[in-house]
Amino acid sequence: MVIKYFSWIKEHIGESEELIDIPSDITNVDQLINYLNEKDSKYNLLFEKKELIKIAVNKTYSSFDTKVSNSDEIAFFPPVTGG
Amino acid sequence: MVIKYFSWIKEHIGESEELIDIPSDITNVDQLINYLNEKDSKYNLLFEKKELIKIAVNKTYSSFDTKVSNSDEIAFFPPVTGG
Amino acid sequence: MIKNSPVIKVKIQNEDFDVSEETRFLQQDNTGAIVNFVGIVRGYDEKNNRTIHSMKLEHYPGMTESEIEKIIFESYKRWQLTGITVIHRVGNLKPSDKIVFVGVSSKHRQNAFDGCNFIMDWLKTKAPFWKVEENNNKRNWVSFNESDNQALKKWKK
Amino acid sequence: MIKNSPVIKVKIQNEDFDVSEETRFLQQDNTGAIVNFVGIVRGYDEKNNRTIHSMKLEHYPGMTESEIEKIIFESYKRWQLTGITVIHRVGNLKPSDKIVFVGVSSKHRQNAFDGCNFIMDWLKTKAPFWKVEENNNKRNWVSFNESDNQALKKWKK
Repeated sequence: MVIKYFSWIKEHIGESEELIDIPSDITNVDQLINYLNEKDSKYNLLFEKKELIKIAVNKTYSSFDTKVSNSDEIAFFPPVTGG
Repeated sequence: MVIKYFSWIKEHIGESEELIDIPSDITNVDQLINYLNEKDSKYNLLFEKKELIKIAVNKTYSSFDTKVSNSDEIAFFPPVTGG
Repeated sequence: MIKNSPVIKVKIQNEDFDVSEETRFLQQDNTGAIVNFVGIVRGYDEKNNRTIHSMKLEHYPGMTESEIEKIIFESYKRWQLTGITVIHRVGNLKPSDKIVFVGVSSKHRQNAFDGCNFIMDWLKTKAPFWKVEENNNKRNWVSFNESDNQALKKWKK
Repeated sequence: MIKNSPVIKVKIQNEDFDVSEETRFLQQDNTGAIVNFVGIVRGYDEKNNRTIHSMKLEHYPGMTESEIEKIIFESYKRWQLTGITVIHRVGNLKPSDKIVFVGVSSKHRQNAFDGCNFIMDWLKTKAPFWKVEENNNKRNWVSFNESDNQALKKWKK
């Protein structure tokens, strides 16, 4: 699985992109966040600011219950500020 | 008094501008139109299409009861179609 | 650094205008948004189902400028614009020619959209311009469009 | 002569753009109205009361383009536009730099005003771009403006 981070989330996590192998019992975004949160404290932010963070699965806006697998590209980012 | 005509009113009247001396008992636009209408049949249009014609006195939108005198510039034109 | 009075330009001319140049003119120190409207002469009159080869625009010198200035003043008061430009071409024009430019700038985007839209709607109903369409040897004075009066309703406060 | 499908351009780039050139691109045979929005980097952050020396924009390649295309498709269906262009700059920008261009063309003016305004409002809330303001040695990620969510309400059918 590719996980991408943008804006201040990227700076907090310390990388813009990671390759992670997730166990097969992780099947949606919510489970993925819990899994990362237990794995390393650098991911606590994703867990703590859950309601503020936008999620994309395969470059499409998604939600906590969107299905994910190891072949997907996930992105976490703050609300957008272009224009 | 200067009277100006624009668009199809100008073509109907046959001139874009006229200098006319009006009698002192003509004091508003409505009286002016009646006066012209009696003077020459070329002005009948102004009388017949009264409700369709826009009036300006001294380059400001005006109405039938706007006061006029020999020192004013009057204009008759159809609804505008710029833009 | 912050200018409080807007830059304003009103031109009635036969010459074409340059949209980039007009956009630059509207940009002030505190400008965050610019909205430009460009009107184009269309080569087909749908209402009367006929092709237009050329058109001629006439105006009422003096009154046209003063009516446009009234509209600009009203739009400035209502939307705190930082710049306002109205350029209207007159004389002979052909299909595809640009005919009118209305550009406004402001700090934030919605004021710029509304200010520009407001000016166009009022210009259409108040500024003394008249179009005559030419098609082979026929001349046809364009008639006022009632939908332009309807468009003004959205600006009732 | 009448084209039924609109011309469409979406660009994410560091380079500046030329408003005249983009206006010409939007003009089709049946175009009567073009509305352009140009966003400008402002040198002063009023919310936080500070001067901005420069800013940097990042985006999510692939997703940004696809979100913009969704907005464009929706605006085309709703207003029968004849042309739609979205250019958004990324990378380092300074105050007074142009940052975004949204231009649309249509037969009649109100569709062009509404289509352009609609695209800007949705771009502000959906297109993945993020701004970081730089002021001396401080970096400040710009936070989302709740008024941008409110702006979407006017597009409820």
